[in-house]
Amino acid sequence: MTLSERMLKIDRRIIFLVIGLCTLLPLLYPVGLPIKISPEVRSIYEYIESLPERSVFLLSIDFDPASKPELHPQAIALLRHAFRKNLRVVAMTLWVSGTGMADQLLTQVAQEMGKEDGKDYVFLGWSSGGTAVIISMGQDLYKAFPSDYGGKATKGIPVLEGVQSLKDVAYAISLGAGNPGVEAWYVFGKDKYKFELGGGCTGVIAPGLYPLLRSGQINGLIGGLRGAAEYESLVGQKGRAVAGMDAQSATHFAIIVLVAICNLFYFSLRQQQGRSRQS
Amino acid sequence: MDATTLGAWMATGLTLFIFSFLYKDNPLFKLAEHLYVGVSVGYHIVKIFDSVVVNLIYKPIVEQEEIALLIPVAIGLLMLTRYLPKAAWMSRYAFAFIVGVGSGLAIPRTISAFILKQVEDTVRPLLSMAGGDGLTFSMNLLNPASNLNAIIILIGVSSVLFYFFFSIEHSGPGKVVARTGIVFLMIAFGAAFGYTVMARMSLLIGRLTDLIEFSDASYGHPTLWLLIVTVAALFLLARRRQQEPPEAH
Amino acid sequence: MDCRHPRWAAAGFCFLVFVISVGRVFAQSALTAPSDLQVIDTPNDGGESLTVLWAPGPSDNPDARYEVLFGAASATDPAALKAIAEFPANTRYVKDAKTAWWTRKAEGTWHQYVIRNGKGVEMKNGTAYTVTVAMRKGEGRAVGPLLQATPSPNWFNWNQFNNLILALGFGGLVFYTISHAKRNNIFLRRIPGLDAVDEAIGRATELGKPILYLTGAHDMGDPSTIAAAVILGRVAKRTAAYETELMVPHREPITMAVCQEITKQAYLEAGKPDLFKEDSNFFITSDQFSYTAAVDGIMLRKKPAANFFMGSYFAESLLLTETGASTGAIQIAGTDSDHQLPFFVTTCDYTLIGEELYAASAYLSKEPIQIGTLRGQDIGKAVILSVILIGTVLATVGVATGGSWPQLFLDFFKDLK
Amino acid sequence: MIFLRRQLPLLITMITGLLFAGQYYVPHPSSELLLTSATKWLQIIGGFALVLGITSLFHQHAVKIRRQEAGWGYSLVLYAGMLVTLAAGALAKGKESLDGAMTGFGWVYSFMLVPLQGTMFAILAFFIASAAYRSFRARSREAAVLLVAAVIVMMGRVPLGEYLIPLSGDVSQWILNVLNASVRRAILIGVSLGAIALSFKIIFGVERSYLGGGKE
Repeated sequence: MTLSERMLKIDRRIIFLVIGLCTLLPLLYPVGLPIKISPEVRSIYEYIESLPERSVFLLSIDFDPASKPELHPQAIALLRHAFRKNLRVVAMTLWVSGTGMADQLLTQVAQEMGKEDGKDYVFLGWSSGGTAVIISMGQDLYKAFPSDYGGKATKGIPVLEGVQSLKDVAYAISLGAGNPGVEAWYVFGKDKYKFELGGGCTGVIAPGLYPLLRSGQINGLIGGLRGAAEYESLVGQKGRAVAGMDAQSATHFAIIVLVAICNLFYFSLRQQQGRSRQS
Repeated sequence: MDATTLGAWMATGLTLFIFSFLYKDNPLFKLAEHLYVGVSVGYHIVKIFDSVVVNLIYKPIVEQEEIALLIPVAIGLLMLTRYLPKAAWMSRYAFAFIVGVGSGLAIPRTISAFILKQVEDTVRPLLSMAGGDGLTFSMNLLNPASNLNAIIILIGVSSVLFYFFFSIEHSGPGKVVARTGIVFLMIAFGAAFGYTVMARMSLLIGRLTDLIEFSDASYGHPTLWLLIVTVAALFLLARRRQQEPPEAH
Repeated sequence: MDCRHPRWAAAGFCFLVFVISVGRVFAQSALTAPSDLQVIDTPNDGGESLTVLWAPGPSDNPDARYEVLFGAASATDPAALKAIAEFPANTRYVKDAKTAWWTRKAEGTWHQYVIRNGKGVEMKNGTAYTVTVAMRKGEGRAVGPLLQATPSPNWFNWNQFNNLILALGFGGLVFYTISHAKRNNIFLRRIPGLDAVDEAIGRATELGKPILYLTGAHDMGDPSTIAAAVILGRVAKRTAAYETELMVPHREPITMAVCQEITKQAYLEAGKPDLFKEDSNFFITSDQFSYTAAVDGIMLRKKPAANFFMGSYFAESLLLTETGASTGAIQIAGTDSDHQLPFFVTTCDYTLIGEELYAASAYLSKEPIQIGTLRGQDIGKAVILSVILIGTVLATVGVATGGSWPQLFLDFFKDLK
Repeated sequence: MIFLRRQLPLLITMITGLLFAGQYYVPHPSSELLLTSATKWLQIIGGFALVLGITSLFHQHAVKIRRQEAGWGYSLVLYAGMLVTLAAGALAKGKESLDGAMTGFGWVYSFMLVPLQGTMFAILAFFIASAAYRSFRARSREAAVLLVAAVIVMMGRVPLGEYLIPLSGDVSQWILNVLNASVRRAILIGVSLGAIALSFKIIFGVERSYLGGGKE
């Protein structure tokens, strides 16, 4: 067997190894390749920048562990930004299976930024009713969430001072992996109670949300891991998503190089065979 | 050890066992595979019981007296006649119902979403009126609605559609059109393949970040320990197989 | 119930109101109330909706605005009505709404507003409501006549009339071509993937290895699954004749039951009923990836000589075909899931692309019914192809000449709700 | 008997088929009601169908265990996994969390099902690379076209590609939005004609293999 033949029939485990390393290494040691920022992500960033201190920022974490890879980094980047701007962060979830993860996420970022539960942020947890929760929050936030995730009564929590309903929210973002998600927040929330709304979603459903963006129903959209990476570079704290994009670049190029190599060997093999047929 | 830490160990172990499949089929993968099938079936039964038996059958019939729901229950029971050889034919009523509803629903909805909608989107004027300039032909490739792209889409749709003609021999001018169709098909397949790479890599990145997170000391380094265990097990298994006398072929 | 005012009466009434309102707003230059106002039950819908139509006015420009007023039937004073919508006077034309010419209730240049439940409107079927439209410009306001109408649900959606015609036409065509095929011979071009079916079964027999057949992810109500089940019948007949083992793992119990019946029948027809095994069709789980893991396991352990992937697939496609390729099996796929086609095409030896899946059963059986259907589909495609080409020409002519007559044809091929 | 065994099922198919095809054209609320209740009915019937599936699964593995076939221990693992999940589900009343706290059932979901599913799915990342290596060879003009399109789109999707070849992002967008869209459209039109023809044949009893029988 010639070299070309052997290379064309290469053990695929070698390819697996290449892909595994190309993913793992950038995750452990991110390079931080420059990322082109899209206008839809920038507009969310700029809106949060423009908010005065202590404005109420509502983050609805509407996904479960299955969509964690893409939406978790978005949530972290947004929270970091909000905390740095000293906004009052009100977090919640419409997906019961995402409750534990959302709590962990919020606590982690708050600790890192030195924020205090109850004073700077609150996690309301989950409440039954799906999209009806949004409507009920629009009427009276304390009815929808009588107590926060820790079981403390929401009435009297300092961070919620002066907040009666969704009308008092300066900016809301839903990070949705499906329904209820961004669309529900527009239809049942923003449309009725007139607060500004932004969205974040997985790469798969992003194309479906662009119509909402174009018509101004949401003021910005963070799509997939790419969107998260863009937001991380805007915030200036490169995290998992930027590392993920490095890994993406590395694996894509690994595949392109592999394909180029295999074609190289393929053509040299064809030439050899052509020659041997002539002789 | 609290539930989350235990969970981290479980999740890490199962992740590594499944990944060991990339090396080769081995007992660790078989274990994870059979556990996965068992757990998923169990999960499915619980969910079906909760959503169908409790919420669609028991509650509506007993609490709201929706007697009509007894009909699908009866149809469902008919399906179980398959276990009685003499009465097995009665299960056909259930199949007939399901397939009938499915076919009926499909006809108008398929025409609407996949024929009319697609035809409507393809039929575009090849010239456009731009403000006061009168008729123009827009060449902007990046705008999917431009006239140039309208022509390209028209060629693509027609040639691929032609490729799918079964009762015409693809010869003469037909051959050229069918070949064009194949080229379009191949471009589309290549593009879709390339496009999907990113989504698949995101999944791998997700799994690996979880593993990295679980290598943290707060969980007791499950990733590290379980990785050692997995590799050692695979090594031992490979050794044992080598020591066994080769079977006669 | 349609509560349409006869047009002349409305016009007369409007004129009266017009005179009054002109008098009222005389100081505000000539601000005219909407003329020829009509309020009707929205046609072709499920009720709880009214449609307001009115003629274009002389001051339909962006700085003037129309206001739609709505209230209970008892209201006689515009002040008792609630403004439910406001928009610039040069918007909301009949021609902007996505309707077809055969269901329009007024000229394209007229204004149209559809009142629906929600946003401060609550209507019930069978109750009358009062509606009017006012024109506003600056401080001035000219209110049209108060009209009453009752929303009600309809029994046929005429907007979808074209859909019905196409369905009936195509259905009739298929049955015609079937009966035609019973009497005549129809040419069918070769599909390479299908010649490979026999080859694959033959090879499995030589090697004494089993054949793996998957029917896809959808349930029995889906055409792709039905096509897969039909092809399974043909494949099972061959495996019965060659006495090769057949394995059909399922993820949908009903499909499993149906396929058991089909396989049994195939073995009967092949004259080998004793070889039929009930558990050649077996269920694994409905969950996508545990099913995939289990099927991959089967491929690695039983090493089938041929893998068939027919029906509809999702992300699991590549997990199945790559594992199958690593065991060296011949792989034949057929799917109408366009998003998975790239993976089948690149990893399988033969792929039936889209419609070819449906065509496959025709080739394998050579029955006139199947071949006739295929012929019908071909004619259907030819019709669609010509509609696309003619439509493009007409649409271009329409833009070039500014005429609206091409719409008479084009509207017929719009997806209307 | 022939009527009950053969004709009646076909009649049921025809009536339900025509009814639900017609349902689409009727906007009246009662037609909507018909559709929602049919969906509910199908769900209920599907629930019963699961019994068929589980029996089959139980049977397969029971045979393996009884005959002590190779790997019968794994069948025990499968049973154990199923029973533990069922027990956890019964204890938690089928809910992943009660009053915001994770139940045992939720634990099984988050720490077993999700990682298992995620990992199986992630294996695709490796397979997509090996599939590309094996099949992206310029064997013919068609294969070359496929290969080039794939490489361009791969370049255009990641920061490094856009950085090296700035045009690749726009070109890949164009391929996806224009060329890919036109092909998908044509495939969809063809597929739907086939699906509609099949549906008609089923409704009118021309195609009846789904009942599991040949010609009478």
